[in-house]
Parts: sequence; C-alpha cells; structure tokens
Amino acid sequence: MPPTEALAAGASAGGGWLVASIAWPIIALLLVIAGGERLAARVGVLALPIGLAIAAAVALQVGGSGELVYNVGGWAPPLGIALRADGLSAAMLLVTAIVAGGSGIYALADFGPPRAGSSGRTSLAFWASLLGAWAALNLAFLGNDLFNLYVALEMLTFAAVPLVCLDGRAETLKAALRYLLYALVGSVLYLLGAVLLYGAYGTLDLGLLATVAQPGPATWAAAALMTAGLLAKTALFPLHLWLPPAHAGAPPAASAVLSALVVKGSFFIVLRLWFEALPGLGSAAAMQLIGLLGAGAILYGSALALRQTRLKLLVAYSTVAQIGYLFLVFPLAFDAASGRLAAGAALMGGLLQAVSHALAKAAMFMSAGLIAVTLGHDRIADLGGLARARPTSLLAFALAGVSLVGLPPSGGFAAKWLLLSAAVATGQWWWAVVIVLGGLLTGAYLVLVLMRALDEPTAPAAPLQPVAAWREAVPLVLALLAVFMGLAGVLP
Amino acid sequence: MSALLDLFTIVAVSAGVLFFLAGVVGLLRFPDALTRLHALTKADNVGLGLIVAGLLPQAGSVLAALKLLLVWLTVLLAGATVGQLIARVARRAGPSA
Amino acid sequence: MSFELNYELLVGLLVLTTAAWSVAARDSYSATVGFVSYGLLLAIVWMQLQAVDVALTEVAIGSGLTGLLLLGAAARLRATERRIVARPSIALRTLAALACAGISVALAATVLSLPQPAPSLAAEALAALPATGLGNPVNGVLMAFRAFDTLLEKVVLVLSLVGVWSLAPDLGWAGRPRLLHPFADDGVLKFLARTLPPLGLLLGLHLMWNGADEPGGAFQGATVLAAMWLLVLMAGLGEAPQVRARWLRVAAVAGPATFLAVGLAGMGIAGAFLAYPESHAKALILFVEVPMMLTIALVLALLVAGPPERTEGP
Amino acid sequence: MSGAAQGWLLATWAWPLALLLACTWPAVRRLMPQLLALAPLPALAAALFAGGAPRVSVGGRPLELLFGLDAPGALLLGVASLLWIAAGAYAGNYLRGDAHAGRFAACWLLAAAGCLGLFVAADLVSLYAMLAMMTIGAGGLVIHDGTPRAWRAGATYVGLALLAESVLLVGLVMLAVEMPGPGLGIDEAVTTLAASPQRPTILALLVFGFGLKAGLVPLHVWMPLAHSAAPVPASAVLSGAVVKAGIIGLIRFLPSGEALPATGQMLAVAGFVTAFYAVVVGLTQRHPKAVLAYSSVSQMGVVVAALGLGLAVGDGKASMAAAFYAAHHVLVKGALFLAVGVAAAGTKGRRGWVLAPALVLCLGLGGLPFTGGAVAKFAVKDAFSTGIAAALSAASAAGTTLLMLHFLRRLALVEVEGDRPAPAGLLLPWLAMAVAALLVPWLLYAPAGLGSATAAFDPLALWQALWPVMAGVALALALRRSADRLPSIPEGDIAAGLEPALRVSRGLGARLDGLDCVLRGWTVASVALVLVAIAIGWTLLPR
Amino acid sequence: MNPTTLFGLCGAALVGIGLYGLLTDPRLLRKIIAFNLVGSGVFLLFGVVARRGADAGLGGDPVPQALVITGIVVAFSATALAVALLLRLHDAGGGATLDDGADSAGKDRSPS
Repeated sequence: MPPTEALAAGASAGGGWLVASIAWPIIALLLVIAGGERLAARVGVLALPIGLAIAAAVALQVGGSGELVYNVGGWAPPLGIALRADGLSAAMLLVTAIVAGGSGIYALADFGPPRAGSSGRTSLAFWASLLGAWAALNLAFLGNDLFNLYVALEMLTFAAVPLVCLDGRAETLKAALRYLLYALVGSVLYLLGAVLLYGAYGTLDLGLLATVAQPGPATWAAAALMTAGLLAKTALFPLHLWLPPAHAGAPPAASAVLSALVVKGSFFIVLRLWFEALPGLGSAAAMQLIGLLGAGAILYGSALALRQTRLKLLVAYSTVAQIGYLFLVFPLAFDAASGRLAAGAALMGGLLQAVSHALAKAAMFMSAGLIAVTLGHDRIADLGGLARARPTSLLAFALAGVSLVGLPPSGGFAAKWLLLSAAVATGQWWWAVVIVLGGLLTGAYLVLVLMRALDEPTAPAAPLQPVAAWREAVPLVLALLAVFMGLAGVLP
Repeated sequence: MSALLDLFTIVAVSAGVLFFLAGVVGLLRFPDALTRLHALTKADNVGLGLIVAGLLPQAGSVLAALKLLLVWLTVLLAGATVGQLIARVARRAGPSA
Repeated sequence: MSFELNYELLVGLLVLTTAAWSVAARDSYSATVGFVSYGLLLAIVWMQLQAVDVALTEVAIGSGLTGLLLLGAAARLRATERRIVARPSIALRTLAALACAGISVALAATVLSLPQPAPSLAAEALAALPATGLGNPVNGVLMAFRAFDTLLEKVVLVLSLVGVWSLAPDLGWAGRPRLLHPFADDGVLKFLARTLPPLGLLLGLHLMWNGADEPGGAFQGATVLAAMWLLVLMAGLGEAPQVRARWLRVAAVAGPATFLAVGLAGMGIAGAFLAYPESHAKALILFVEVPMMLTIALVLALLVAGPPERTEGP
Repeated sequence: MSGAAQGWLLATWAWPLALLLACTWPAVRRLMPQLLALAPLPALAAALFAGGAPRVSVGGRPLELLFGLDAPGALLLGVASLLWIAAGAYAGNYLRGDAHAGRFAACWLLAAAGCLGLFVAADLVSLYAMLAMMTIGAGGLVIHDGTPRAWRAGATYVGLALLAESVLLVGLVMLAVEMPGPGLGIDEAVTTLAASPQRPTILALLVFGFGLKAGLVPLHVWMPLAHSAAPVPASAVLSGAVVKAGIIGLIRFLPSGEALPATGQMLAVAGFVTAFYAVVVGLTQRHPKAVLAYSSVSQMGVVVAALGLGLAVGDGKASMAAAFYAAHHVLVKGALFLAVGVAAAGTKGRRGWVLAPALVLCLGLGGLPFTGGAVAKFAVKDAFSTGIAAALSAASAAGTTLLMLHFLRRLALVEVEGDRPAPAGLLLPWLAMAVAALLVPWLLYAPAGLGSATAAFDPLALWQALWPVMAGVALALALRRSADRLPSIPEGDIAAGLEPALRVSRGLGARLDGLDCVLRGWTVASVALVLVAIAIGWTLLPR
Repeated sequence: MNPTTLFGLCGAALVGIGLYGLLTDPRLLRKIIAFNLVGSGVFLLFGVVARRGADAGLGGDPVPQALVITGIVVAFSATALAVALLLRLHDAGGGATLDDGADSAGKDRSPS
C-alpha cells in the first residue's frame, strides 16, 4: 500500500520520536567512527544529553497518549516493521539514557581524548560500543517485530563484547569470548523460535501474533527456545557462567553499562514475548519453572556474593542475584484461573526492579571502580580506612546498597513491596519467602563491605590515588535517584 | 538438427561426468599429493570444459553462452593457480606427504 | 518426482555428512575444509528451495569469506590445538548428545506439524512491489518493506568492525591489518591476483545492478568485490589501509550514513522514516546501494583481514 | 500551631539525618562527637508540642509517608529523647581521643534518627524504614570496639534484627494488600486488621517481629550480647530506648479495647516467662552491664505481660499503662548504664556518688514507694489486679529487686580504669538521668491520662508496693553468700548455640564455590541451557 | 514427504549436529565452526518456511528469504569477531580453550 495510507493506518502522532531515539545514537556512532579518536569523546558526550532529551520526549508523549506506534517506511505489519512504545518502554528508555549518560561522563577520565603517546584505540572502541549498545537497547525497548528484535540483540552483543576486553588482558579476552559464544548460542535459539512462529503464523509482529497464535507444537517449541535463548543472554541462574568474569573484568564505566542495562535488554524482550505476543499461552508449570530459576538466582547469587573477596566480583554476583527478582514476575503475574499473564502489580514490580537495579548497580560499579583506583586494589578484607579516604564514593555505594536491599523509600523497596504484595495476593507465599531471604542475604554482604570500609586501615596503606570530585559525583547522583525513586510516584 | 545438438550435448556432458568420476577415483586412490592433484586438475579443466561445451547448444541466448564460457575460463584460471600453490606446498613438505 | 526426491535425498545426505565431518574431524584444518564444501553443497539446497539470492549469499559469505576466515585461523592455531586433549567427561558428552537430539527431534516434529497451506506474505509483497519500482521481491523486502533491518544490519557490520579493531594491541593501533599468504612472493598467486580482479569487478557491479530486478544485489556484489580485494592483499600486490586513515573511516560509514540520511529525508518527503516517494523509489534505492556496496565490500574484507598489527617488515 | 507541630514531627528524624549528611565534611565530622546532644532536641519539642497533632504526609504515591504522634508515642518519645540527650552529652565526653569517634557519631545519628522517628512514624512504610535505620545504626554502635566479642555481638544483633524486620515486612505487606485505600496509615491498617480473615497469621508475624525487637524469650539472645559489648553510652540508649521499638510496635498494632483472650493470655505467659527466666540467668552474670541487660529483658517481659493481660480482657487503658511502665524503664535503665561507665571512670573513694543514687533507682525498679518506679508499678496495677497475675507480678517485683541488688554488688566491685575522679562531663549526665528517673514519672502520670498519682500514697497501695521490695532485699541478703558461687552462664545464653551453625555455613560456602566452578564450566553451562529450553517446552505441553 | 519437508528435517538435524559440537568440543575454533553449522541449519529452516510459502507465482515467500540474507551477514560478523578474539587470546597466551580458566572468577578467593 502507498506509505501515506499506511501511516494513517498504523502510526500515531509523535511516533517520530521513536525513530529519533534509535536513529540519534546511530548517527552519533557513525560520527564517532568517521570523526576518529580525537573527536570520539566529544561527540559522545554531546550525544548523551540530546539522547536523554529524546527519551524524555517519548516519555511525555507516552504519558499523554498512553502508547506510540510507528510503521517504519509506512509499511504496516506483517509486511513492514512497527515500532511501539508503552509505559514500560518509556521507563526503560529514560533509565537507559540516564545511566548511559552517567557512565559516559564518568568515562571521560579513562576514555577521554587520547593524550600524546597513547593510541586512541580504547577511546574509539569505548564510545562506539557505548553508543552502539545504547541504540541497540532503545531498539530492544521499542521493537515490535521478532526479527527486528533479533537484530537488536545481536547489535547489543557486538557492542557489549568489546567493552569487556578493552584492556586486552588474557583473562578479560577469555571472559569476552565466553560471553560472545554463549550469547550467540542464545541468539541462535531465539532465531529458531522466530522462524517457527513465522512458519506457523506468517508474521513476526508481536501484536499480530497475539491475535493469531494458538496453542500448538510450533508455538510451544518457539516459546521455549526463545525464552531459553533470552535467559542465556540475561545470565539467569544457572546460565550465568559468563557474567561474573565479564562484568568484574571490564573497566568500571563499561561494567556499569553491562550490568545495569545490557542484561535488561534481553529481559525486556522476554517480557514482550510473554506479555504482548503470547499472553494466553503460558502454563502454570512453565511460569513456576521460570520463577524457580529466578529464586535460584536470588539465593545462589547472594550466597556467592557473600563468599567473594573482591569488591567488583561481589557486585557482579549481586547482579546475578538481582536478575532473579526480575523473573519472579512470571509466576506472580500468571492468573491460574484464566491461564493468562495479567499486567498488574507484579509486572510493575518487575519493571521497578529493573529500573532501580539499573541505577543502583551502575552507581555501585562506578564507586567500586573509584575505590579500586584510590586503594590500588579491591580486596574487601583490606578496605579499611576507606571511610576517611573516599567518604563520597562509600556513601554512593551505601545508598545504592539501600536500594538493593530494598529499604524504603528506595525504588528497590517499592519493587520488593509490589512483588511481595503480588505473592501475598495470589497466595504464592513461597515466593515471598524467597524475596525476604534474598533481602537478608543482600543486607548481609553489603553490611560486610561497609563494616570493613569503616574499619581502620589494616595494612600500612599504599599512598592513596587522587580522584576528581566530579567523578565521585556521578555515582552519588545515580544512587540518590535510586534511593528516592520510591517517592517519585512512578506507580499508576 | 536440434536432435543432433541434443545428442552432442548428451555425449559431451556424459564424457565430462566421466572425467569427473575418474578425477574423484584418482583423488581417492592415488598415493601422494602430486598425483592426486594431477587427477583433480584433469577433472576440473577437461571435465568441466566438456560439460560447458555440451551445454552451449542448450544455452538459448548468446549472452548465456558467453556466461558459460566465462565460468569455464574462471575455473581454469583459479584451478591452475590453486593447483600450483598446492603443488608447492606438497614439494616443500617433501614427497612423504 | 521420485527421481527428484532421490536427488534431494542425496544432496541432503551429503550436507549432513559434511556437517558431521566438520564437527567430528580430528584436525581443525580439515574440519574447516569440510565446512567450506558443506557451504557449497548448502548452496545447491538453496537452489532447490528456489532461493537464488540466498544461494548466492551462502556461497559468497557462508562458504567463501567465512571459509577464508576460518582457514586462516586454523592455520595459525594448528600448533596450540594439538596440545588440547582434555574433553568433557563421557557422561557429560552423552547428556549433551541426548539434549541436542531432543532439540532436533522437537524441531523435526514441529516442522512436520507446520500448517498446510502455509501462511505467506508472497502475495502482499508482490502487490506492494510496484510502489518500490523494483522487480526482485527479495530486494524489495530488503530495501523497502524491511529496509530498517537492512540499515541496522549495516550498522552491525560497522560495529563489529570496530569491535575487531579494538582487539589490536595498543602498539598495533598505528599499523595496518596484514594477511600475506605464505606464497605471496610467488608469481602464480600474483598472476591470479592480477587477472581475476577485473573480472570480479565486472561481476560484482553486474550483480548489484541486476539485483534491482533479478537475483543478486548490492550485498552479493559487494562480497565479490571484497573477495577480489582480499586476493590482491594476500598476493601482496597491495597493502591494507591503516585503520586510522580518514578516507577509510569515511568510506566505512558512507553506506549506512547515506541510507540513514535518505531514510530521515523520507520522513519529510514521503511521510515516514525509510519511505520513498513512489516516483523516485528506484532511483533513491540505487542511490543508496552504491555507497552501501562500497562500505560492505570494505568492511567485509577488513573483517577478514583482522585487527591492525605493528608494521615491521615481514 | 499545628504547622509548627508538624514541623517538629518531621524534624524529629530529619534533623539527625541532616547532621549525619553534614558528617561528609571532614571538619564537621571531627566536631560532631561533641554535638550529639543536639540531635534529639526536635524530638523533645515534638513530644511536648506535637502530641495528637494532625498527621503530616510526605511524598506521593506509591510511598506516601505519614507522621503523627499518639499519646503512648508522645510519652515514650519524650523520655527517649531525654535519654538520647543525656547519653549524647555523655558520649561526647566518653569519645575524647577515640580514633573512631567520627564513625561512632555517624552510627549514633543514624540510630537516633531511626529510634526517635519510629515513635512518630504513622504509616507502615515509614515505620519499616525507621526500624531499618535504627537497626543499622545500632549495629554499628555495637561493633564499635572492634573486638571479636563486639563483632560477634554486632553480627548476632544485626542478623536477628534484619530477620525480625523481614518477618515484619511480610506481615505489613499482608496487611497492606487487604487495606482498601491507597494510603498505608497505621490507624487504617489497625482497623483493617480487626476485620481481616488473615488476622491470626498477620498478628503472629507482627508479634514475632516486635517480640524479637523487645527481646522476648527465646528471641532475646541478642540483647545481653549487644548491650554488654557496646560502649557505655551506646548500651544506655540501646537498652533504654532502642528496645522500646518492639513495645511501641505491639502497642500500635495489638487491637485495643477488644478482648482477645487467647492471644492476650499467650502474650502474658510469654511475658512472665521472659521476666523470670531473665532474672534467673541475670543472677549468674558477673559483668554489671550483662546483669543490666538481663534486667532489661525481664522488664520488657513485664511490659508485654501487662499488654497481654490488658488484651485478654479488652482493657483499652492497658496500652497506655504499659507505655508508662516502659517510659520509666527508659529513664532508669539509661541512667544505670551510665552509672557503670561513671563507676569505671572514677575512683573507688568517690564511688558513693554512684552507688547511693543507683541504690534508689534499683529499688525503684522493684517498685519502692515514692520512687518513679512506684508510680510505674501503680500504673499497671489494673492489669495485675487479679489472683494469679497479681501474685506473679509481685514475685517479679521481688525478683527484680533481687537482680538489681546483685547488679549493685557487681557495680561496687567494678575495676577503675584511672586514678582521677570521673570528669563532670560523665558525672552530670548520670546524675541528671537519675533525677529524671525519680521525678519525671510523677510529673507525667496525670498528663498521661492515667488519673491522679496521689492514689499511689494510700496505705494499702504503699504496702502492696513495699512488701515485694522487702522480700527481694531479704532474698538478696540470704543469697549474698552464694551469689558468686552460682554457675556462670555465658552472655546471651542460648546464642552460644549459634557458633556451630556458623561453622557449618562456612563449610557450605566452600562447597558453593566448588559448585560454582562446575556450573560455570562451558559444557555444563551450555548443556544446562539446552536442558532449560527442553524443560520450558515440556512444561508448556498441556497435561 | 516432499523435498521441502525433507530439507526441513535436514535443517533440524543440522541444528542438532552443530549444537553438539558447540557444547562438547573444547577447541574454540571448532565451537565457532559448529556455531556456523547451527546458524545455517536455522537459515535452512527459514528457507523451508519460505518455500512452503510459495504463492502468487513466486518460488517462495520473499520475506523469510530476505531475513536469511540479513541473518547470514550478522552470523558472518559474529564469526569474524569471534575469530579475532580467539586469535588475540591465542597471542596473549590464553590458549585456545575456555575451560582452563573457567573459574577466573573463582581463582581469587581466600582459602577460607
């Protein structure tokens, strides 16, 4: 059909912002590559606020009209590709822009314009990857077409992998390779599901699938393969092999993006797949299974975090644990009576968990990075004296911890509160127990770190390295956002 | 007339296939790299040549026929070069290979 | 038909055999060779499936460039890989085998259960094709209906190129990628590298131009060009550019940049991102495809060439 | 007026937090230990002027925080703020030359904000928030000395406290789910609770949580450990004010004016068991702070017993009475802990300054007429009026007297650290608290709406108050010889059982590391991935 | 049983074969080859779906065919990135497997 008609058919006013939120990071990315190492940092930093503004615009539009749809090229699905934004996407777009901006500013010290003598390699690689990951994430949050989302996933992986091994040490290279290969297995499984769905229904559009999808071998196989593949990319226990070394080995600014955002991209697609495309096709057993993996992640990850002796590894394992909460959404949102997934308190709780964890974890990795810079190491046992050396970073770390543990008024608390309410309301008390235990363990490992940091210096400490104040400010701001998110009235 | 052309096609293509068969047998049975190479190149050059020649009458248009010839020439070129390179490797590795 | 089926059966078995071989072979080099021949056989399957465009792509990329990439790696890794003996325990391998078999069986069952008649967008695509001015429906999908995917795919290519470059050792950053064939100094290879490229250039452009209406397209064309360039590089007739060279950077982003620009312009002139005004659709698409071809050829070749290395004489 | 009152309500917790934030400036941090006495001033003002003021709300949905002050809250907030002021002044002196003074101040402010804010918290969320803040701060205070003993005590305390809060959280969420409106005010919650089908479960969770906070046996183990391990001013506020978190929680959530015989009697039994068990174990303790800690456990038992009996008969005034009794305990226990510090800091010669007032306070805790303790006992007399309860309460009074005299003996034997008299900075807060403990109850009795205190002077009442004390004194004299020959039970008696558990958990941890290395091997993980896919598919098949 | 279905089963088998190699072969290069096998198996399924959708005089549904072309490119960039990583790891002395460093996270733990 001619484009204009298609527009009238599907696209909603203001949908152009959706295109902008994907096109803008890509433009910046191309500029960075063409502009070269010298300009990379400048272009990147300029791109960040504009991207934030675009995300805000989308949020405003969505707040007004509730939903934005845009048919790319004016070709409506199933032939064409549609972009769609609802409240969930808007929230994720915003937090992505905020965290990406934060880590960009934070990274200026490490990946700024190359000084004389240093090759611009890391600078170019970091900014290109950051912008690429940002574009991919926005696409993952807006895409409404299974193959389009596949491209987004791959783009995300290719942007994330170089971030892991920027320093080129053997173990980070190995971590990056594990990450890449495992992610590739995941995306192959996802693609398998996509082809099965197309073969059965002749469309890849989430909305259309919801109307035509029937219970049947193709649907079941597709759902299973795609979910498993996405879980692998989200590093849900027991598929977390790649996460700890990758996130702990990367430079702090990169770890922040990886741990806070990248794993959320594939999680968001799982949400879309189940809540948008196949809401009526889940079975109680399947949802309980996914929840079980989540519960395993919470307990196992927290317990292992408690065992770590290195700060960055502790934070990485805490990510493994926090990811678990996200997947409690599925059993909690599943209404056994109607056999459908219902968007409600549980889904909102999951979203809040994703957002608040993004802010808190980014803050944690950044402050952990500054702590490591200050002390020259990140051995938890030797953190003594930190309270005097780096009060601000420690404060940021502690505030982020407040949100992770789920103390009011943090976003983490709001999330846990909603998940608990859902568990109580649906009478699935066992998930409530898991949530509570997870909170206890989280509190345990964070208190451990803080107490160490409040101690006196154990060894005759090496001369402390200075850190710019503005770098300390970034994690603090993110942590404060996480802590006061609960008061912001983000809930409907 | 066309019957004759068809006959020619059949004969030529069969002969080409025969060459390929021989080439494969040689590849499997010959003792060392150089002799295997010898068998293979025959299959590539003559075998393919015969098949192309046989297909020419069926090409329909002159352009298509030219394309067919082009394919043959390209294969000749590549095959010759690769054969040379492999032979050099074999010689460097010594007769035992 | 029964002959047909037997023929198909034969091809299918050959494909499976070569696949199994390239998994089972002891030596990685022979496994790679197996993989290349597997790719060629697969192309036949694609022909059988009436997907000429895909067959071309499969031969060019799936078998050609990927094969080149893997062969190079296999040659470099030979020594180390010999030392690897530790394999997963037999129990674990059995479990893995069972799991994979399970997946295959499930897939097979699903394939057999797919609805008949199958859902298809062929009719819709054909109906919408005139609006694009193109004659080849596959290209119509790539350049118009799902142009967004194609644009993003180009970004993915460029992004992974940066990823590959970022693996350069810091000292190598100033250098250029090197992939000299061990026989580069040999006359024969140089001869091939001198005679083949003109032909390849012709073929590449032909494929691109044809793509509009017949099988082929910018992509398959670009792959041929890339292969030619790689041949020249391997024969030592030319040097890969420095990754810091400005022209290289610009050329590397030219394709997606033009595509994006045209797409954004579409918002103004055709009412939607990546929409073309019906009157100029074909012209615009060709206008996009030319720089895209350049970018693709460049990026594909450099992806094979790998990260830059320190440039001391070999 | 109400505007100002609401301001005080917010400042109660906001002001200490502001001081805490100010500590990020090194200069302020160095000064802060001397300023701790300023932190509770807004709380005192709130207690005086903001009682019964309309609730003030902060933030929007989903978390609308409400703050208000009911009568029991005001009463406890007032005395608690007095204690925090005195102990703060004491701490300023106590910390001179302490390398960790800054850290102590930070934890102190956090604990103060939580503890005082708790009394003004008027909705479920802020209640939970204040509890958490208080726990974290108090935990920091407990481990302040950094000795292994302190670490063990701190770990036990924080661990159990977090457990209590998690249990509470579940209870609160269950409550919130049933609440009709969006708001989560405690008043609304209580009305909801009354009608809730889940009431038994919710009540059980809340009682467990708050009971643990108040140190009901067998959830008391953390108290002796924490209170004797913490520095003197810290144990004063811990044992005096922080413990009352459990009490105010019970007072707020237990239905008042409605008779729940079963629940009430269960509470009463738990309370009396606690009261007597703690006396017995306390008698075996050597360190005066440990003795005091057990006495606190016992006294909280009495309060809970009073609450329980009140609940059993649906006596609406019981909660106020219990609050009053608790308020007196805040003052006395705070004062006595300071006394231990003063005694250790001063010289043997001038120890009379410590022992004389301490004796009065000790007997007062037992209910000696004309002391504040007598009024306190008089306030809860209704609860303990009838047969068995009366006997038990008299017995507990006697036991308390006995225990406190034991404490006095241990106090007299405390080793002195220096040879210089205790500095005024330590002496004055102690004496001030002592005086407050004697007088304040008399002043508060009428305002608390418990009728007139003069009734406490009628001869019968005097006798009823006096004879248990005399019995206790007699017992003390009788036991004098044998007191030191009693077997010594380790502090936190059954907490000693935790050690093996810790060892086991360490072993498990090592296993876990091994497991993780296996799970993160490539083949295992990727096979796991395929199996997950198959499992999901399997669970999707219709049954 | 028509040819298309036959190739469908072939694709299913390819996925299984490749997956097995990807899971069990310790050599990284072989993992990468195996990944390409799985990938081409999936693409083959796309081709089968396209062929089944032959309609309106077209030999196959063009949409899946186009998707395969995009997919092949993406798979190629993945392969290139993986090979580059592998060779760099090899040069950095990291060997050519993953599991002899699997617990790079587990290593720095105090023997508590």
